[in-house]
Amino acid sequence: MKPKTRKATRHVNQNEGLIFEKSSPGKAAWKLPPLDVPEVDPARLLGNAERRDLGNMPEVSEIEIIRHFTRLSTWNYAIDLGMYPLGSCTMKYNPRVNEAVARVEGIANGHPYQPEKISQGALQIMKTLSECLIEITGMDAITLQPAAGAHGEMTGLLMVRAYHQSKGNPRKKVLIPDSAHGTNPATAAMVNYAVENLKSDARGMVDLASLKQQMNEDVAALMLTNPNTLGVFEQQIHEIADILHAKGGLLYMDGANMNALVGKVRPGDFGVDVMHLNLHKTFSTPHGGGGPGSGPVAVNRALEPFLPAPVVVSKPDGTLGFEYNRPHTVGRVRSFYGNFGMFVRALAYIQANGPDGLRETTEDAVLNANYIRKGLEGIYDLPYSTPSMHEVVFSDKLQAKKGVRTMDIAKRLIDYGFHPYTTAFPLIVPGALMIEPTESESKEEMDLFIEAMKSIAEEVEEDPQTVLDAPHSTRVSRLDETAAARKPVLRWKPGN
Amino acid sequence: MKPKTRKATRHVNQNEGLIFEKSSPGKAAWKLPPLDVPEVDPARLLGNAERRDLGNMPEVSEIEIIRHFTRLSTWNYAIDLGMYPLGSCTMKYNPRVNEAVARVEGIANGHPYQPEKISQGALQIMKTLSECLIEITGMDAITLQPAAGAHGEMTGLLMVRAYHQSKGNPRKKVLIPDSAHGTNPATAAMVNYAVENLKSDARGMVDLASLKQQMNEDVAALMLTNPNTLGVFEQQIHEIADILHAKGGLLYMDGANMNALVGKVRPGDFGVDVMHLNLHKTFSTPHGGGGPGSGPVAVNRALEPFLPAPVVVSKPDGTLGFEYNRPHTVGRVRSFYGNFGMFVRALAYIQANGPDGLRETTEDAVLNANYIRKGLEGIYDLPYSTPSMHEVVFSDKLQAKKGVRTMDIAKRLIDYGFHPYTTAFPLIVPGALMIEPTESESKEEMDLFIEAMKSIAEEVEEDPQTVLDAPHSTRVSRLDETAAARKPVLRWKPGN
Amino acid sequence: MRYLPKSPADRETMLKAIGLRSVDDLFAPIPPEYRLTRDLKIPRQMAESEIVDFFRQRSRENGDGYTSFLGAGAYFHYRPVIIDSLISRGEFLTAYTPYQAEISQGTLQSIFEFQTMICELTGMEVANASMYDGSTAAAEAVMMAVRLTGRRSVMVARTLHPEYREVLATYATHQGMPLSIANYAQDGRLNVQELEKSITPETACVLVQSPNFFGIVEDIDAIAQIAHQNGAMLVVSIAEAVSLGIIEPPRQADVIAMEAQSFGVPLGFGGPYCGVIATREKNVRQMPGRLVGQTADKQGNRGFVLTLATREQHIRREKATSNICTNQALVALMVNIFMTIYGRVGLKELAKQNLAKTAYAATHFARHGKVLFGGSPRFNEFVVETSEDPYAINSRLLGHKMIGGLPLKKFYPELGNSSLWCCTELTTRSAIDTAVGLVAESERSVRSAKEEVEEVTR
Amino acid sequence: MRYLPKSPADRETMLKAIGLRSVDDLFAPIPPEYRLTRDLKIPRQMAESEIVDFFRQRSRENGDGYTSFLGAGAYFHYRPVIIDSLISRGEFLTAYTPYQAEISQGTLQSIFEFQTMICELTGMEVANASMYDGSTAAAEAVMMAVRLTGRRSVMVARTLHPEYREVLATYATHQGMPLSIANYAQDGRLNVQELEKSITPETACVLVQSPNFFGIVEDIDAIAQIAHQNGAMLVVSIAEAVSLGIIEPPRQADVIAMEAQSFGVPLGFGGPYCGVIATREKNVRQMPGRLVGQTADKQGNRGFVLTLATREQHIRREKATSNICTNQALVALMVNIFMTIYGRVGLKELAKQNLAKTAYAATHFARHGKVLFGGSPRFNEFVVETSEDPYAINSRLLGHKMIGGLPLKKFYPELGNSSLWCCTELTTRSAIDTAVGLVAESERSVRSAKEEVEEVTR
Ligand SMILES: Cc1ncc(COP(=O)(O)O)c(C=O)c1O
Ligand SMILES: Cc1ncc(COP(=O)(O)O)c(C=O)c1O
Repeated sequence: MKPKTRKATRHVNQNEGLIFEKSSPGKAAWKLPPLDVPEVDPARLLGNAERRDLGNMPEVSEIEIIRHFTRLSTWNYAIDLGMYPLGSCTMKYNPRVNEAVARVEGIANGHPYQPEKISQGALQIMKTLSECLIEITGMDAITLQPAAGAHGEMTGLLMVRAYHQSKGNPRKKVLIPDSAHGTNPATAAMVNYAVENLKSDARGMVDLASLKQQMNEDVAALMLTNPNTLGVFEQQIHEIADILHAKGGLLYMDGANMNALVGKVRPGDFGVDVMHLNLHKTFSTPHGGGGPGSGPVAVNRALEPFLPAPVVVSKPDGTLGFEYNRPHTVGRVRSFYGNFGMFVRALAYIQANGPDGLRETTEDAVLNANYIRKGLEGIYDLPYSTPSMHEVVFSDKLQAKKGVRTMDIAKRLIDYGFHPYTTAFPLIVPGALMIEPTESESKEEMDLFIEAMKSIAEEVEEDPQTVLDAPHSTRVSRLDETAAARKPVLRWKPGN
Repeated sequence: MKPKTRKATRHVNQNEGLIFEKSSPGKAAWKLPPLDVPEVDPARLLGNAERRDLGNMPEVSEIEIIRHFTRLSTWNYAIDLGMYPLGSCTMKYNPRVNEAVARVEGIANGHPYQPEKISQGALQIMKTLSECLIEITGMDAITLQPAAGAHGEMTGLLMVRAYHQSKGNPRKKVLIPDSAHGTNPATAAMVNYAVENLKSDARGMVDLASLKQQMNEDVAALMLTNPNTLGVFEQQIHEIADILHAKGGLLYMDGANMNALVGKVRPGDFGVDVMHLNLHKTFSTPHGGGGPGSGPVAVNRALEPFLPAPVVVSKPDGTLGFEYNRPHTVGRVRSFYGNFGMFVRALAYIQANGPDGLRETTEDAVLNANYIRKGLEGIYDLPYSTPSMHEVVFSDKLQAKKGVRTMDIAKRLIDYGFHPYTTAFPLIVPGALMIEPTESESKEEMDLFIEAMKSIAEEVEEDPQTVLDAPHSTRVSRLDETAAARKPVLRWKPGN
Repeated sequence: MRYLPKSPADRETMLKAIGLRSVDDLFAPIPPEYRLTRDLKIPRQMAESEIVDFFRQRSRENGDGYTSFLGAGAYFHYRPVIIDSLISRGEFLTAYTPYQAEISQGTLQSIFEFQTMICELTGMEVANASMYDGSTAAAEAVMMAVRLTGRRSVMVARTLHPEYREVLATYATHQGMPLSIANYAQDGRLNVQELEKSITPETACVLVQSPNFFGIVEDIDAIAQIAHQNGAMLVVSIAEAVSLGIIEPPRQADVIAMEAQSFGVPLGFGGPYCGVIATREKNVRQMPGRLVGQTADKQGNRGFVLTLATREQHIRREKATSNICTNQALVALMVNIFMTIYGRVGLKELAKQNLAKTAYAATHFARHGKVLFGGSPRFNEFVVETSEDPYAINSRLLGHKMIGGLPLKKFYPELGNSSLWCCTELTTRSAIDTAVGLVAESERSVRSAKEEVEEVTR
Repeated sequence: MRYLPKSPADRETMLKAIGLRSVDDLFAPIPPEYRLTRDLKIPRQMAESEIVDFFRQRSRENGDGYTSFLGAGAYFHYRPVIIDSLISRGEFLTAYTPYQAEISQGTLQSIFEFQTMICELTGMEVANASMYDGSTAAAEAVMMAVRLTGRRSVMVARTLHPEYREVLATYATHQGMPLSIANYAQDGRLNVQELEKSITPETACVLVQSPNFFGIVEDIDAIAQIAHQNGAMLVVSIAEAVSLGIIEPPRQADVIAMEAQSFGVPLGFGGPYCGVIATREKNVRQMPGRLVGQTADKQGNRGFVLTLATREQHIRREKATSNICTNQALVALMVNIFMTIYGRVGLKELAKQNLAKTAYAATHFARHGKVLFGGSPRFNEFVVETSEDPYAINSRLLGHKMIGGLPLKKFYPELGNSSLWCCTELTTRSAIDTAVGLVAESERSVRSAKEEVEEVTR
């Protein structure tokens, strides 16, 4: 049952209960300075708005908190521990200097409403980052306001809608390839567009014929991920753009896969009208267990008037400021200016790389994906033989014969010391193994990954049950998700 | 073989080779800014003093370094993970605010030779800490220069010697109880004093009779740890002091166990002439895997003239400064002023506690030790029934019958999720289990510890082999120390 | 490049293994005419020391060292040191969304504790794992109410943070959700009569903020009654989380949309922050965002998993309750640690200090300028009306390295020379006294100027 | 107290379990007359925010924001960010000495790597896990030589850091180790003739520093020859570790005692720093301090342990090679990470930049003041002799937020108005130009003053 791997071993690991189970009245991890103004009587000031009881909030000491979260943290996998081959997620190295500069006093403690006169530092950061991202995407203008990719998609589609509106007709639907990420259709719905699926051709690319046939004046835009979620670059991208533009439609690009393009190709150069970026993917800001992210949206001239307000502008006196007076804006999508802290990190990343570093980064990302593809071809089924860019998608077809599915292989990878790849999509590949190594993996780490995947493939032949029961090396294994959803327990209660 | 414990479980853990095994020419984790002065030709400037080759120094990237040390760190036990019951080591919580303030720009980057005029901040910290420690020990003066406890011992004994010298005769020997820590005799030797052992009485205290009998004009001092290494307070401390003083000897107190006294008793009040403190024990500075520490030495008036130079003084103009002109000083024991960074942390700890906090801390430390003593009495042999202060020392007498020694029990504790207690001393207890919980342990953690120790005692009866083969849950187990010492491999070599 | 773990030799070997001659071959799929043949025009590769210097410089240009009286949806509270010590651990910082439960229990359990504490503080039964921020949380909460009631129109209190209103408007426009604004009364609270009159059988929900944008606690009882009597839901937005330590939560609400920034999240010039939605158990399947639930593994060990995923985009696609995917997890962890540090007693004491500082400040401002809505219960913000343009006063305060209250003209033209001041536990008495002094001065000079004019005209 | 994990109830239960009535009973063993019945007279318990404010204030009073030209045993080099990210992990920061190998492999392997890199850089065969600092390392190295040679007297170069000499004197006095000082020659290097004359058959070792206190590289070949011809050992002290990137290490030395502060350790007003001793394999059993060795476990897995412990105090007591117990482990880890970051190529490039900045500065100073020992090879320090008292010049530099070189009078009276200047990769050209300008000014004014006097007397 012990996997044959040089990658991981089992080691003693601390258990830890819920913080509420450690609480006891009178313990405290806080201490306030003496009050330098007169005490007040809340009852007098607040009347019946006064709160008397804080229920089951915990009472614990500082060391218990340190141990609690330190122990919990040791139950997590992380980029800092090893390869994170999640397709589409671009789990790259999160540089520590980004964290350091984000914590510099004036950057960490700036108030969003402090006078522009004393906000030049923050404004400069936003302006410099905007300029870099515009150059990288080859677009004309940008907003940094959206808080994540999906939020950027919404912002982008709102601008598409406003654009068409300005032409007299908002149009009815958005075309989305069947290979798209779930946020694409979900977003279209939020902006009140009907979603029409667009099927892929045998090479995993947009089927031009169906596009031609489905494209008409009701279509506001096509939401295209390029390279798409198969890791395939849409070679007829320009024809696609032409077909759309011919009928007055717009080309929206989901930029989640920009890690395959930065410094090598620019969406603005191949016909994209509007796109979002994920700073937490391509630009190294940490995923932090699910967020925060940042989803800037870059657009061409035609869409610039519709950008959310405010936008950063240079003022006559040479200083920077926010412009709120934007008659055609789609409005605000978030309070203040977006996830500023992520702008700081993304800019630090761009500065650490420079033009040469960014290009090398993209090259290594694509090199890594192709190295893995080569290493696993034949052992796992490759549904689309089209050349891969930054990621490669296999299927569990060969293993399924033994009743082993992609999720089982994924779980078994854990015993080999790796985080699983993405299994949830693309939907056009049944039983997908979606693998994106990013540039951050060394040859050594990838050789271990390939070795592990091969070894699992052998196990599937010799001893499928071991794979079906995996993982075997973790604190907990195969938690019961059905039970969790059937009778949801979403919070601790006393005597739980 | 799986221990019956609620404390720990096994979990997947990353392997990691030596950094040299990851090195490859051309990888780099560094980048220098462009040079703003003319390049130079080292050969021209240095001639044959120029170095051409840096041998096998590694070449790796930043993410590899992050992963390397992060993975390594997961192989360590730490206070942040759980109880560290090492007797005599005072493994208490290391507050994070200490780390934060030690990194404040002007404190982290002050140069030891910068003009006093712009060093008032650092001098203020040293002065305030000195005053606090003088008040806590009840002594008259202090030096912060020694880098650790043993260094403090040396400094203290040098002052003892200088004191006697000033009286015309440096004297020949130092009395040291057989229960003392190894640094005591080692230090005496460094200061060129003969070591004479002093035996303990049935209660584990200094045997007054032998002390009287051994004390004479050749004895420079008695090095006493109080509470001693059995965790026993030397109740006749004053008689001890009197006996010494009567013959012109001095009482040196090893302050390693001050965690039992702070805020409750002051060595200066019970006849101590000179003592050292361990800021990395009593005052919460982190052990950091073996150091750094800090070992201030506090003395009474009679010894003040002999303090190492420089000392911090208030100058006529009200500012602080260093006084170097100390005619009777024993001299410097370290460059600059000592481990300043530890002064910062210790002071922050004292401020966070205040008088009430320090007293409570001492009370909890003693409470914890006695709670464990109560919990394990009868199950493990208690060689000295004298009341315990901050630590308790058992012996493996009962388990030895089954061939299980203290080190075996210690190793088995690891499977139960705990770091072992101290086994190396005191030498007067064969097979010692020296346990110091400190104030930082919750009742919950100590109950788990007691439960684990009881469970191991049962295992010793039912299945001693399991204990003898422990640990079973770690990455590596029972490494071959004899081989390591017989043919020492103290560095990596290519092709190792 | 120093982040790339490859040597030239590694690249060579790998290319050979793949069967390619050069790196360019990797990009063959991209039509040549689009390939970039030049360097990007961005700053050159910088050394780490240069990057640190760059941002230190920006920091100096960014109000570093100023004392601020700004609140208005972003609050300056003390952040205990251990928050950053803990969230900086790579196992939290560099982990992905906890889809793989076996190697994500740390993140999952901490979110479960977060959900629990949010429930305890808000009086709700379920809370999600976070939304982008308070404004988007409010908008999503309203959409939730729309789905739950099957009605489409929304009543929004004018005392809701103006930017939250803007965001809601953006979200609502294209979903055919008519918004109507209910104004505030003399006392600075939502005008209940007006609400009663304008609420209709089409109203899906009433959205109010409490403490509201003026820092005043709304009369939730009255508002809830009106809403519920009309079959509408009550959605309450909370922008200053610390208020929950001393202000009774809106237990009568159906959905609470909150901004938790006050709980240990740096001001950070406006983000990243931490939105949260909390509601009753029965509404959970219409809730947006991730949820962590408790379950057990094969051996019966307690464990936690992401659950009710059928609400989410990666399963439901266009039928999802929201398109949110990446949320604010690490910020939620900051909030979680902050709540754990202060806990049952500390949060109350913390809130009390905010109350005391604010009471002191308001009383002293009232002696010179006019403090509006004085009669209503407030937490840590208050509105001061001055005779002089507040921008003028504020620029004088800047001279003392102080940032005065937020002038309200921009959002509430009718409030003319009023501005919104905020005090927290970090606001010192001496800072308050200085600010009060400068406002007093301004009032005096205006008065004497007036008198002079009167002199002349007499 | 917020660090204490006990509630009043916990304490009650525990006391009961022990069978005591009150906490005081716990202290019964202490004779009542000694028990403290009052509060300690120390600052009251402070909130974390107050502590942070206190030290921020001290920082402002401590040269924060000054550009410095000080070296002299403590060097200001850039510290890559990841050093603190990594050493701040609790598993390193809060771990004890790695006696329990099974749960200390992280610390043990990192020390093994540290020992290896120190050997690579110094050209020695074994290195220990750290000593307190460079000065104590030098003293212990000398004692080692004394034990190894069975001789007792020691020759010390006057170009050794003066404080190192003081420390050695303190250690030596009571061990009957006569020290004799060998002076430097015109070229600022140890006077080899003098050494040759004064070395005796009693000389256990010659102790020199290179680059020496004046920043000059000593003629190690010559010195080694003399030492070895006379059966004495050569102990070399290295205070500026970065010099190892471009200066040939003293491979002819028998023992090297080094201060590794330059490798990523903050100046920290003088400590904690990181001493290290390196030597030849054959001397290892006389080495002080901890050593980590490679071995294998039951299954044959590679692992690391503390080894050769029979040298140490906890086993050997008064017969130990040293009394050292706690060392500088965490600082050694900083050094380790720094060495790993810069590595084979980076360390050389880093050293080169130090060389270039220093060459530039020395050249420009030479145009105005007098740069002593100009002919000898130097690394990043140089001695400038001015006509005016350097303290006067330095106080003028302070006005420009600059800290000038270290006046040498105090340590070398014969050098009068000379001071020791240092440049590292962090010293900017503009800072150098400003400093040079001020020195030039001083020289001019002195000259013109002289001329005036001449005028008059003529
Ligand atoms: C292809 C694609 N599109 C959109 C998204 C959504 O981005 P975010 O999670 O930042 O909202 C993702 C993220 O997983 C993605 O992979
Ligand atoms: C009783 C006692 N004395 C002295 C020492 C030595 O102190 P240090 O390790 O700080 O040199 C110790 C440390 O373990 C000790 O426990």
